[in-house]
Amino acid sequence: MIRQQHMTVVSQQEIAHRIFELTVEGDLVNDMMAPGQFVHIRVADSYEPLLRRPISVASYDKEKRQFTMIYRAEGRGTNLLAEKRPGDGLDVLGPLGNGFPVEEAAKKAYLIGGGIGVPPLYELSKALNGRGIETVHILGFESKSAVFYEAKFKELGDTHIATVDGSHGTEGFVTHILNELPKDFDAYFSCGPTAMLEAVQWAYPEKKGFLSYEQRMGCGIGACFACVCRTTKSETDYIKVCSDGPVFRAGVVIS
Amino acid sequence: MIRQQHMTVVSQQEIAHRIFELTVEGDLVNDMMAPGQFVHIRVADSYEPLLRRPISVASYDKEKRQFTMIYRAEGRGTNLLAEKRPGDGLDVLGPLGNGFPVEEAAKKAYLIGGGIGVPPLYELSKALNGRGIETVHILGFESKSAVFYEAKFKELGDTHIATVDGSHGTEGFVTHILNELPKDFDAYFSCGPTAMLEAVQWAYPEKKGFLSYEQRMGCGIGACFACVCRTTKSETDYIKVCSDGPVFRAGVVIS
Amino acid sequence: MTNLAIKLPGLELKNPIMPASGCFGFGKEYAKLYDLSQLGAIMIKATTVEMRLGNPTPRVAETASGMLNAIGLQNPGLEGVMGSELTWLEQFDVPIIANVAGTTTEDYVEVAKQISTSPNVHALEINISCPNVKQGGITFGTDPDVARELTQAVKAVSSVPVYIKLSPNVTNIVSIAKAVEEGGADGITMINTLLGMRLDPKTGRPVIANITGGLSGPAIKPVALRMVYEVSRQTDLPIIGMGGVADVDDAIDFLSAGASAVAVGTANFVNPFVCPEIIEKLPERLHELGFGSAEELIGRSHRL
Amino acid sequence: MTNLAIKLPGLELKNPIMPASGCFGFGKEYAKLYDLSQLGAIMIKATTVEMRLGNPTPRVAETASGMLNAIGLQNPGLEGVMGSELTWLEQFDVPIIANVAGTTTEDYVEVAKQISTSPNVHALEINISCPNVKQGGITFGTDPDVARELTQAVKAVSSVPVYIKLSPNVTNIVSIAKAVEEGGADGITMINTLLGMRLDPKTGRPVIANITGGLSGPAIKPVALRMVYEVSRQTDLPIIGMGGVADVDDAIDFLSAGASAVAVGTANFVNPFVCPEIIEKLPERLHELGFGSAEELIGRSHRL
Ligand SMILES: Cc1cc2nc3c(=O)[nH]c(=O)nc-3n(C[C@H](O)[C@H](O)[C@H](O)COP(=O)(O)OP(=O)(O)OC[C@H]3O[C@@H](n4cnc5c(N)ncnc54)[C@H](O)[C@@H]3O)c2cc1C
Ligand SMILES: Cc1cc2nc3c(=O)[nH]c(=O)nc-3n(C[C@H](O)[C@H](O)[C@H](O)COP(=O)(O)OP(=O)(O)OC[C@H]3O[C@@H](n4cnc5c(N)ncnc54)[C@H](O)[C@@H]3O)c2cc1C
Ligand SMILES: Cc1cc2nc3c(=O)[nH]c(=O)nc-3n(C[C@H](O)[C@H](O)[C@H](O)COP(=O)(O)O)c2cc1C
Ligand SMILES: Cc1cc2nc3c(=O)[nH]c(=O)nc-3n(C[C@H](O)[C@H](O)[C@H](O)COP(=O)(O)O)c2cc1C
Ligand code: FES
Ligand code: FES
Repeated sequence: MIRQQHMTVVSQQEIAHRIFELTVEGDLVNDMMAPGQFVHIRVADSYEPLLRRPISVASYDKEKRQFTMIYRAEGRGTNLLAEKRPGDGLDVLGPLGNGFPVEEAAKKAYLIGGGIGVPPLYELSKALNGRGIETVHILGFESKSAVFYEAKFKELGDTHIATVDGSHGTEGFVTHILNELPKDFDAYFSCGPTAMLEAVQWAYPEKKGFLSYEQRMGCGIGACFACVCRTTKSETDYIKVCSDGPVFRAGVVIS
Repeated sequence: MIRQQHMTVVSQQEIAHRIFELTVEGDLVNDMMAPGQFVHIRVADSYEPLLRRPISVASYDKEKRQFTMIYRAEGRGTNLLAEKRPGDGLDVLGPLGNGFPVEEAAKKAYLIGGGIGVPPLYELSKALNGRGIETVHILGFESKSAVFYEAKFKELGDTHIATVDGSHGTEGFVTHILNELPKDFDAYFSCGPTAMLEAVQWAYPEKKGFLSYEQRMGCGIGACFACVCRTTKSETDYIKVCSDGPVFRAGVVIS
Repeated sequence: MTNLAIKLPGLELKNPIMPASGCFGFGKEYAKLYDLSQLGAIMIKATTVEMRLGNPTPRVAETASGMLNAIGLQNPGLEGVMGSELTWLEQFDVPIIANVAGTTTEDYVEVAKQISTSPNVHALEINISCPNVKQGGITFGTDPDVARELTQAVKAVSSVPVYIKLSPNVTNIVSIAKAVEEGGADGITMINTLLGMRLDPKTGRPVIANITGGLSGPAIKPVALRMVYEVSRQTDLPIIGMGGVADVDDAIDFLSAGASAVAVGTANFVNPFVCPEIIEKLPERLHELGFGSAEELIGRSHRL
Repeated sequence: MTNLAIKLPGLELKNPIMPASGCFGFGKEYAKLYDLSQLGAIMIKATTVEMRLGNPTPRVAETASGMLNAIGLQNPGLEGVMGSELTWLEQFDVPIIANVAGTTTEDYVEVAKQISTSPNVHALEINISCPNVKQGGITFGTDPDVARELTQAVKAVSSVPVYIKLSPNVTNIVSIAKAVEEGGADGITMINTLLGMRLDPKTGRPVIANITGGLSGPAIKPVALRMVYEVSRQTDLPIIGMGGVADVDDAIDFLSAGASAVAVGTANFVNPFVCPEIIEKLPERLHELGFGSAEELIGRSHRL
């Protein structure tokens, strides 16, 4: 069930340059169902900024009634979000959308993330590992200062890092790493900039893949038609990223 | 000199029902010149609320570089102001306007205030007492729960309280008290709702009086012509409350 | 007991609050959050003869206290709306106001004729003011003669009362209102969005793929209120007012300005429970203000 | 070195930033805060033939990300402005743009003729768009023919280039812009305020004594930007753009949309140092964006 809840900030930390890890607490966590879902956040009790901000669930803990987000403080809204302190309230709408289908992986999965697309892959990796599936993480960042969660992913499986400027790991994009890796996995899961998702799909046309998309949103719940994409199904078919996604099977969405 | 300064909140306290006493610190205090001046406050770093809020200086201390305001949390802006905590920053423009001319009182002065018009009379009373002038305070409030600074005024001189509902002091308006008091003073100073200022002027047509006016403001510094009033001088004469006032000699302003 | 009921042509409203067209889809998503039968009415998303896919994305952009949208009338088409959406909505005890759009008079007539026969459609809202379709739409709402003729044509075929939705992007909104009144409109809904634009300061490019979009939200409330005030003073038509309503006092303001009911658009995205919350607070607020019914408040500003 | 200079008819601007008319008085108050010679230009408060006292108070009201004003052209009259205000402004190295208002063509002609002879007045801004005067003003700005004729009349007597200030309260702003271009205008300034209203929810009364007022501030920026974009694409006149500018990126947006210079109104009330702050930040911001001069940015959005 989708709820709108005044949650409480448990912790907030800058874990890389302008990248924040924010943990909040409340009953809404009980309804989280799969890694890859997101929440829609009202960052201030003001009409400016007006709209909510969509942020992925990076991990959740139903026992503690807590979940964690990781986001880049970039524009007006996320910069305000970065000012929240433990004890502050936070207006959260969620959980929203459908997450990654963990049951689709059989033995070994590639998790391919770029920048602020990396966070949802963390809960996903934990879930896959929990099912005994081997995970390999291929993560791309702008530069060394923007890298986060490397150690955490390493605990869960092989982890390869690419940075655009080469300041850490392989220089270039995740696709540079993919080219070097074997294709001995049965499913891949990816989240990141649309260009990256496209490249990943091209790299593995024969594999089962699941991609998490981004779009500008209004309502976040499927009512406003802001976040639509056409699909490969027919000329007139479309999906809404917020309510039909954000995760879709590779080959479905025309971006 | 008028400055725009990021001051620091020293303390904030609710001293009566929805009435807050807020003390802030910064160099701007050095330029304060007279009781009755005001500051123009930006309550949030957002475009909503957009405009600054004019609040009187209730007292100031140049040595500590601190000044105190007393305000009622009523609308959007003052309610946000009430959320400020010690250590928070506060964007203050000031000091603005001309205060009460303490030198105009000779021996004994009446200080007549209503509601949130009471605060500037406190610094005024201190200044008058500092010059050896006897002060009598006649202060009106809505009800007992809205009364503040009664003890502080009593330390400075005779203090009479009226409440509209009679829950404290005399029932009714300050004018009910004025009718009972002798006219043995040489000057009066008043701040409060316009209707009260009118009544006070009528009560003492023969006395020297100084009244502090309120008007909706834009700029607060004299540039936008939002806060004008006509005067008794001529058909075409007008004053700006923000820069020519807020304090004017009785009989000048047509309100 | 504070009486919230309002009677308008075709509409017996339990209360004067309803979601605005395009900000509530066909109700399905919000039905998961609360019981739609609480609402005064529902204005459903614009319906056109054929299915439409709308504009390319990005379709929305945030602005100071507002947002731009250029959805472009995406909808499943008359058949889809009548077949599945309206039928599904029948489970709720709430009158539906069907928003009708098109690019030619024939389009409007076709949709109006058919959709007005749906059992739960109690009124039509003719959207002559959508800024996001390239032809037709916008001119219908900016020329009084065209607006009058369209109103007549739609009235001739509709089985339910017809409300015309006015565009604020005009020099003289009263002249358009009078024209649709002459054309036989039963009521007016206003305002639709103001035409606006946002650029990305980094690239200099428009943020909205369609270049311009319609501005909505609290930012436009002063314009909406002024227009409702003007039109309600100068025509006899009942008005469903909207533009920036986000809380109970905003609703009070629109009623005071002369609207008989109030629609809530953008605020649904900020607070999906905004409509039931306003409905819940309305009786207490009316009582505080000394009114025994919502009806008494209508046009209060004119009498002062 | 990033070059901020902009050359416009009559105006050699050190930089493209100037305070908008009515939001800066005649400069005296802001001169106490900073050196006015830093500014690209100054648009002074509207001047009418005779002194005017303007509207009753309250004259301003806050709205979401904006404000309403109904000052009503209060000013000391032609004699007062020329005698004392303009003379006082001569001490600064800054071109003055004199804002001219009136209720009849004769009024405008009279003020334009005389004020344009002041040595520091380098251009006129003809305010055909003030929503706060009861007669004249507003209609000049909403009818293309009237606007064209007024432009011609003013051009015939002015000793300096003439900019016409457009009203956004029109169906088709391009048609007004084209009309004043035909009338011989040297440039356009836009936009003036949107007509709006605020009610007090407690009493139901309009907050502004004049009932309606002009909406300004960040709320209107999307509308202003869209209009600047449209007019700059469809006329050849240089534009001084304004409406909601409050920081350096807003100024960048207006230049990108097609304005050659940018005026800052309401934001002066929020941050009295906003103009010098934008001027200070502009070179760095232009550099970050990869531009060597402010001029290169003008109309960038059209080229994408
Ligand atoms: C399903 C989903 C999950 C996301 N998860 C994360 C996450 O886990 N961590 C993270 O850092 N970011 C995430 N994003 C991107 C995040 O929503 C944007 O970075 C954020 O909205 C930017 O807001 P702002 O106030 O900083 O920027 P502003 O520029 O002030 O935003 C203005 C408007 O544009 C929208 N917007 C701007 N950038 C984006 C974008 N990339 N995607 C969607 N809307 C955008 C904003 O929501 C807002 O409405 C996610 C986006 C989606 C759609
Ligand atoms: C010179 C001067 C000194 C003042 N000193 C004090 C003081 O010491 N303590 C105190 O509590 N109040 C004082 N006031 C009144 C105070 O400015 C208003 O209560 C406050 O602006 C209300 O803001 P709000 O956000 O609560 O209300 P809102 O209703 O949100 O305000 C909306 C707009 O109206 C303006 N406004 C509303 N009420 C008033 C008012 N009474 N006077 C002027 N503008 C108003 C606001 O500034 C704002 O622009 C003073 C006013 C003036 C002019
Ligand atoms: C995303 C979005 C979609 C809209 N779609 C429609 C529509 O299909 N038909 C219509 O008449 N109005 C449409 N509107 C306009 C609203 O119904 C309403 O008139 C306008 O948004 C002003 O109200 P608000 O400020 O409360 O949003 C849409 C508005 C938004 C924000
Ligand atoms: C208080 C106030 C007074 C104004 N007076 C005038 C005026 O005298 N002449 C004029 O042409 N415009 C006047 N304007 C309009 C501004 O110059 C400007 O066009 C408008 O406010 C939009 O810009 P902004 O959003 O930056 O304020 C006034 C605006 C305000 C807020
Ligand atoms: S954001 Fe509204 S439909 Fe997806
Ligand atoms: S508030 Fe602007 S002149 Fe007084």
